[in-house]
Amino acid sequence: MTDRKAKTNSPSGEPRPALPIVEAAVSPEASSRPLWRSLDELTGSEEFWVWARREFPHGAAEFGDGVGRREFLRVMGAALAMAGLAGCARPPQTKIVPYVDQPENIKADRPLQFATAMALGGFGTGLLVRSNEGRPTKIEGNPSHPASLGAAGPFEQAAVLQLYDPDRSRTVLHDGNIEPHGAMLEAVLEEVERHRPEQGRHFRLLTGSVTSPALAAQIEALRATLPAMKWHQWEPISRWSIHQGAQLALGQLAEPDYRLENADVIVSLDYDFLFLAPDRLRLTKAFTSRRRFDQVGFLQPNALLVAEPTLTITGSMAQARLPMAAADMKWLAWTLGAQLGLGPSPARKAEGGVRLWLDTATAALREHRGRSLVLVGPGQDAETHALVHALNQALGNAGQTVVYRQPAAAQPVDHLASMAELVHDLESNAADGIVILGGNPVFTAPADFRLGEKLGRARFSLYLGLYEDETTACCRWHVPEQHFLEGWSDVRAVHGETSIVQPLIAPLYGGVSVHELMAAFLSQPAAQAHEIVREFWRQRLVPDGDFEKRWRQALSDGVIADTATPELGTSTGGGSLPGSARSEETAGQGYEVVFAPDPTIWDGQFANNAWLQELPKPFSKVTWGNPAIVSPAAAQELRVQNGDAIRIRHQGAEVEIPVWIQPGQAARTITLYLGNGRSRAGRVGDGVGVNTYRLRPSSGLWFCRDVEVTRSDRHAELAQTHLHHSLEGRDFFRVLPLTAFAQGKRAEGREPDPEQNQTLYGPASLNTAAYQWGMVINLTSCIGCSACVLACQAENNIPSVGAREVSRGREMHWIRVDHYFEGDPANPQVYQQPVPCMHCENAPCELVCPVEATLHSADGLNQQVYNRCVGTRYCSNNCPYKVRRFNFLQYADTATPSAQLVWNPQVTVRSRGVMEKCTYCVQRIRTAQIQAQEENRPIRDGEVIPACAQACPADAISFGNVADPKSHVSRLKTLASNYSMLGDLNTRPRTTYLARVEWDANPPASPCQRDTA
Amino acid sequence: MAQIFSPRVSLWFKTLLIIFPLALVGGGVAAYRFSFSSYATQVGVPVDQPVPFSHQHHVAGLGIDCQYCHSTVTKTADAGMPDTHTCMTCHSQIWTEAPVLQPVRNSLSSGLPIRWTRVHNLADYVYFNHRVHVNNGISCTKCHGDVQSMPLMKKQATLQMGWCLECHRHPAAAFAPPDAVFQPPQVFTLDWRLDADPEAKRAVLKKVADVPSVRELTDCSTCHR
Amino acid sequence: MKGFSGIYGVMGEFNSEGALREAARSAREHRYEQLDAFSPLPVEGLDEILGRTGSWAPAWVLTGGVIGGLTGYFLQFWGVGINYPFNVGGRPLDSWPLFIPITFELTILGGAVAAVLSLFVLNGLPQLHHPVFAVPGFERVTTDAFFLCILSTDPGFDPLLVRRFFMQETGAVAVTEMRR
Amino acid sequence: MGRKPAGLALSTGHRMIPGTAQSKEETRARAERAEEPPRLVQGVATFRSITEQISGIVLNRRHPRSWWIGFGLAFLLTMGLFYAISVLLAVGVGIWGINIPVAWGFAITNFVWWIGIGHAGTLISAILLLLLQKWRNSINRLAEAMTLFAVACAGMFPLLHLGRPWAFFWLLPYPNGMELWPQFRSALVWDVFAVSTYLTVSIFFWYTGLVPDVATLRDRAKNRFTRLIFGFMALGWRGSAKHWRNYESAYLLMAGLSTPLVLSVHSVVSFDFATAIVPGWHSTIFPPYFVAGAVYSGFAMVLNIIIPLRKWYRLENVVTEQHLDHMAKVMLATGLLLAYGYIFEIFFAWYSGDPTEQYSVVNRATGPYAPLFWLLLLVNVVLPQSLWWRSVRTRPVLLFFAALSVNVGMWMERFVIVVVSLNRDYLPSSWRMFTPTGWDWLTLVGSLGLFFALVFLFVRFLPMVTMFEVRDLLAKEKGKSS
Repeated sequence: MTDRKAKTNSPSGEPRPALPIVEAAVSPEASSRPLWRSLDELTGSEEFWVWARREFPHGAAEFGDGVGRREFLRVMGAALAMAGLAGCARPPQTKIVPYVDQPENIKADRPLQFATAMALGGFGTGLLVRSNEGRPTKIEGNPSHPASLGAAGPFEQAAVLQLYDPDRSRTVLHDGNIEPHGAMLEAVLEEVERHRPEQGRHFRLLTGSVTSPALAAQIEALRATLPAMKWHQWEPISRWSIHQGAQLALGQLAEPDYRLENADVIVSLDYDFLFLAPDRLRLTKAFTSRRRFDQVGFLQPNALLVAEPTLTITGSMAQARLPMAAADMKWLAWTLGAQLGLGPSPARKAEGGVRLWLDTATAALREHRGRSLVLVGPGQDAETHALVHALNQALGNAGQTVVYRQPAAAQPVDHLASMAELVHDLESNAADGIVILGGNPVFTAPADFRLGEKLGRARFSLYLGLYEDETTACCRWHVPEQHFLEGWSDVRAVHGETSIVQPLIAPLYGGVSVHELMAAFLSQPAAQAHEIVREFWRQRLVPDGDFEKRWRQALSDGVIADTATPELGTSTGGGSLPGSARSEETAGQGYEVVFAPDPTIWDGQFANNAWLQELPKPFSKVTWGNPAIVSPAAAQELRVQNGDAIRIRHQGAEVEIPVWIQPGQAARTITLYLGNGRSRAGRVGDGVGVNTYRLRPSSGLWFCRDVEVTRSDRHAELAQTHLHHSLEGRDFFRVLPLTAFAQGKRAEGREPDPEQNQTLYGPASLNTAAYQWGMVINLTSCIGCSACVLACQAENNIPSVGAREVSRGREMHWIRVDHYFEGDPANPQVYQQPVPCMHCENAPCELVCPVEATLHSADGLNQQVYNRCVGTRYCSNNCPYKVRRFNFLQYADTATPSAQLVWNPQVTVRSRGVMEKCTYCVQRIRTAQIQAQEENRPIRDGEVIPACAQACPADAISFGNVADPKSHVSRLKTLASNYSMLGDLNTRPRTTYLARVEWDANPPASPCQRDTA
Repeated sequence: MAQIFSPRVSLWFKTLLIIFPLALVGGGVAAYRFSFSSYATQVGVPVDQPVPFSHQHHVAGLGIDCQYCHSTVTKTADAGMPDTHTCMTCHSQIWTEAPVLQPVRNSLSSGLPIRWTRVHNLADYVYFNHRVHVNNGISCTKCHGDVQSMPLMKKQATLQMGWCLECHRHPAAAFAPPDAVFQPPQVFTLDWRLDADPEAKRAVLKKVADVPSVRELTDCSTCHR
Repeated sequence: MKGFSGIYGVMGEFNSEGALREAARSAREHRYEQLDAFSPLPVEGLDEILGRTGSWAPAWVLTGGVIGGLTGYFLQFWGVGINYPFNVGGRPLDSWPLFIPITFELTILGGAVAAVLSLFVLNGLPQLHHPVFAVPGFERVTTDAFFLCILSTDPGFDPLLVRRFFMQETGAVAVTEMRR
Repeated sequence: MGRKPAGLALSTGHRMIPGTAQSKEETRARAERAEEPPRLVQGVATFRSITEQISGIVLNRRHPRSWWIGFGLAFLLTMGLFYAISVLLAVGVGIWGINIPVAWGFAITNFVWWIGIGHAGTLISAILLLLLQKWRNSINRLAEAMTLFAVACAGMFPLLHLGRPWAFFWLLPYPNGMELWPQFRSALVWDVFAVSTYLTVSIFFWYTGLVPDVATLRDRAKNRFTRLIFGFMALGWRGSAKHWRNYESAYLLMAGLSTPLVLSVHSVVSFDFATAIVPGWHSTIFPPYFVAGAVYSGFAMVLNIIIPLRKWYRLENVVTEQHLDHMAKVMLATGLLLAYGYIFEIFFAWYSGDPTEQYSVVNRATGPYAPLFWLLLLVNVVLPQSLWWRSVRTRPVLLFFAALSVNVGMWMERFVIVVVSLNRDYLPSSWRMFTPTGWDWLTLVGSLGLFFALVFLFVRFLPMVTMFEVRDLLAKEKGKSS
């Protein structure tokens, strides 16, 4: 699938291709309207005429597609055979292959679940993994794990696809040549011996941040043999400033543990805690627990105020959002502090919107002492963090809404300094033997360190990695790493809760466990990961004698009891409020660049994961690439449209990158997502997007000021799933003011929904079953994190189609998260709305299907029968919600064997030419029905949970039997805020929405251009 | 002017004109009948197996319960095929030298499974569940026929959708007495009818009460997902 | 008949529809019953003269149409209402308004098929071999020649009389005796 | 034998030489008939001359170069169509530009367009017959043939646009092991019945009308082979009084049946849209509006074919300017009906008070496809107004271009209805553009190729003007004049 390459990546400046976003072409009168359709409208509508002149631009370009001659003949044969035989062919004879020795408890349709944990940035999240006949097929959250609480984000859920990735490295390499495993072990032993005389003064270990107790112990053991060795750590998304800030404020390194459920007022300074925090799932649950509005009495919502450079899902939940350059954040913090009587007030005074926002925040915080919280993001420096810690102390929030804990990491260090030291040692030949345990540092390290070429100087360099990636290319030895679903280990959550990582499948590609590799350095080349971890914990878990029992307990729970890191006193002992030396800094007049982890591929480690590449990024809904996020103002100044490329120069580095114009972006801030533009990711991730690490200097890991930005003449087609971000003044997304909700006002639409059976035919009661399934989606608590989209994809064997097909409007996701903007483009109101199939009782799609491929079941499901569908696509045309998806080509990969291992055997794999859509996870419903019927009991409320609802960290999706008035979902549907989307069409959808409840006070008007006092 | 056509030609032409539409209709009917023919459906056609396993001998002769080999039939969708060890429980004692059992012994020694030829083959998009049928008292024989009289296994039902619908439209008629699913002799009571014995009938009707309605049973998603 | 079984009839050729009409009329005046006329175009008023008006075709068409229509409606009603009842978009099973179009189309189809059949059957077509084809110059009957034929089945048929009739009473340009 | 001059024909009778006086008078009569030519058949015209002229086109070996060029081009395009279809079957409908939300693109547009064109034939033959319009006689054959070919082209598209074309027969009602029937409530199934019925009836109608003429060809054919072929096709037609009687009543009945049929077919096609809830589709005016459009494009296509043909084959005497004038008038009338439809679409949108309906109209006029919409109004409404002037109606070249613009315009209208309604419906989040690929274009152009290839073959092998009806016309004119 080479067509996934984004155009800007090809060095040759190809002719500027057709404007893809013709969708944005609009009537001239649009710009005068208060409501705007999309930003291109505001910036005038030349494309309109460009398009008009070009009539149908893509025409000729497409001529080549289809197939090569030989291929063509082959497929033709197949097609004609199909055409001919479809009628009268009888199925081919197949074989049954029973076991030689039937294993216990492995049953065809009875999947098993195992508890394990996945580490991201070193911190673990507890998971339950479903295994069908020994194949891990689906990853779900572990309810008993504090960092998951039953939810799972996109990264965790997509890990199962990574497991089967055929591009993962399979062999030990030495200078690029395949070597036997044994040779590597010998080399390792040799290397250790080489360093023993000098106690390993020249030996270096480079890891990510390590929380695994077992691994930490091994590293210590290695230290014992080589006392003079150095252990370096590098995480591109480091949390050091948080810890260091705590050091300044509290006198010791600490990890703040936020109790959002207790906070009435939350003020976040450049902290996307719903996405960036290691325990984001827990925080999301806690945060949205105050946003449910799911009972009449509920009226203690929390208020969120956010100041941030770029629109994040956190910012989208804010009542008062202030777009502001990252470089100004410090000044903002100090000003806020000063207003709350803490520290000196900066000379520069706030004005306009900033003033308004500050006053709102100050007032709110004052009002809710002890029940408020101020947070600041890892991108800000330690001083700011210290100030904020102090601020929370002063407001009496410490101990209430935030407690401080020891960091869970085995050895928290300043990753930047650590990496700098390593690079220096390599340069000065002080280090000539280095072992890298995962993490692909060559790709992620600051550009100016040039780690890659420095590594070449080491005599011995060994890299343990999942893929043969950029780092492999710079190391002499490459060792294939085990996927976490393949091997034993352990990992701690951000607050220390420890889980045993247990494998669900034997290593597919002969990967090596990190523990085994370390054991080799400890001269125990034969040691098994299982034994190592088990032995380690045998010593820890002794207290009551029965180790086996506790071990099994730990495995089945997925978390080891009371392993959380101890709380620290909340006194500001030792720590003193740091001076506000640099608090006067401003972003200045130039452009500012902010670096952020990619919303779907994080720091680049998921670049080869098709599910994540194709997961639409929040707001922009861009897939397969990372356009630079610019503000409407900047776009006007640079005269660029979506997809037009710009050149960014900073400290000699330069990248050329297409832009996405983001409403709510700080005026002169450009946000670059990291992790894209991989050169050695694999067949999926290679060359997707632009490598922005090239621009990321050690001096400004998180943001740089005064970068040089110029317009380039190139253009890239952004593969977007959603091109049109205006509500068009329609009522499918409904908002209730808080007061109205309090008074129990209904979420009225323009037209009242028709009464039941308000039809020409009169009553037709065809939903005869005892159970009537229905769904409610809560628009107030949904944060738009897309966990549901990925959960659905994994559960229902939904193929990913690639950038080209997405840009042609053929993505396959059964549930999508729509984003709409309203109001001032500089700081708009943001709405998100998950849209699955509505399972209408009067489904328009059913009426028009000529072959009964889509019909209504007695329990109210809008069924889609793939094997009956002939693909007229009429149903999709007639679906007002456009939730149906069509296999325009053969999307399901039936060719790659390992790609099929991930399929859920309970769901049919769809072939070319067939319509598909959300089924309410009918396979789960039927399984539950059979179970209940067997046990002679009714299905319990909450027993059937669709994948999307199960994954949702905000509990925004509820599902159940609407025929039972006592069920949770029925209760929600009785709320006044409950409404049917497009209900006036008399479709009678079974999926209804709880209107978004908004604070009556409008968010403060935003500063359209920065006030530079 | 001379005649262009002889009377004979004229007659032939007329006949052809009459035959042609009839032939069309006839062809259609034939095609329809063909789709039910034993060639198309393989009904009643014995299938060669690596080991000529005789249900007649094992079930009727030795009276072995179905579940002895198809052990998961009450637990999972899949009835379960016996692993090599199951065969060897007996055949390590008897017929230890029988040449027909050579494949079984090979499998045990080599650890490679026996590859049986599938007799009842449903399309992959059909989700049939043995568990729910059997536990609700649908006798094995209802679909698999009088297995106990089959030296070599063969289909007795077309397994076409229409055939499935027959039972799903008239569930009551499909029931065997709940206790008669496996144990001989009831398992073989092909002639059992609902009214046979009132006591069983009561039991069955109780069951019918709590199986889903016919409309649910004939819903697409009952079998297709 | 008796004597002339070998003869099909006697045919007279004419140059214009007018002449043909005249001939036919006088033939009727001469009590000839079994007449048949051949022309390159439908000749107005000829049927009346020959005393054969009306056609069964309408009856055929009516029957065909009714059969088609009933089939159409009951096919649908039985198919979706009785044989395999489905819940389609919440519409009741007997949603008859939706059955109208197909019923209508099948009515038309039935009628049209019947119309064509009637044409074949009532005209006894196809009839590739026929005595009249042997008549010299008959090929011009599809261009500009007109023929009147008195069949041997006519009670008062006598070849000689008929010939004389043609030659003296009518403006026949040629007269031919047709053998079976 | 049949080629003897009329005079000599007198002596061809057997034996008996009748009185010469009569025969002289007869010849004079024929001469007179030639004297005062009927308005719809110009020049010196006798039964024989007309018959010879028309059957000659088929029976003579030699054909104008224009035929060879035209047929060659059409044939090439047809091959292109077959290639596009092969790739389509091999790879899938994904080779087209369609997407979600615009799941119907060129295929359905072409389908509706062709079906529309396929309406002229039956209309001319049936309705004008019932309305006793004599001028239909010399053009109905060609129109009917054109109808057949257009419907054939149209019928191809619904099959091709299926995701799994090889399962098309699931749309037909036939007993099967799944015990499933088509979903009779779907407008697509109505289409299947309507279109197949229409095709069948049109074939019957066309062939019935052909039989007497084929008989003529049989009798005039020179070599044995041709005579055999036409002999079989003529089914032994003897032109006996009985034949004519049943023939006329059956033909009239068929006309009676075809009239409601032709009106129903495009109504049913319009139901594909009218019964859906897509704004811009869901409108009660669609059936009449579609039928008008159909006749409009149908007549345009007839003109586009007949104007060159009458020139190449020197048929000006049977297909007179009079005919062109009449057809142009029908076109003008239906064109106005269509314009009325446009206006009322807008009115209804406004009157409904439904924002989505209203937006769909605004989107047509100002949205991304607006240029197409305005162009459509130009070629489909403005330009055809030129037909108010007789000078345009009777000037073949001008008329040809007027008709051409109508054909293009009607295609664009179908496109606007299908695509521009779909690309922006209820939820802005799923608004998207449709951009056709090369395969879309090749399929469209290819279907044109197929259509014209068939037309060319038809004029080569069958009489393109109904001889017996022209003869009838002559007779009637004479009857009038005397």
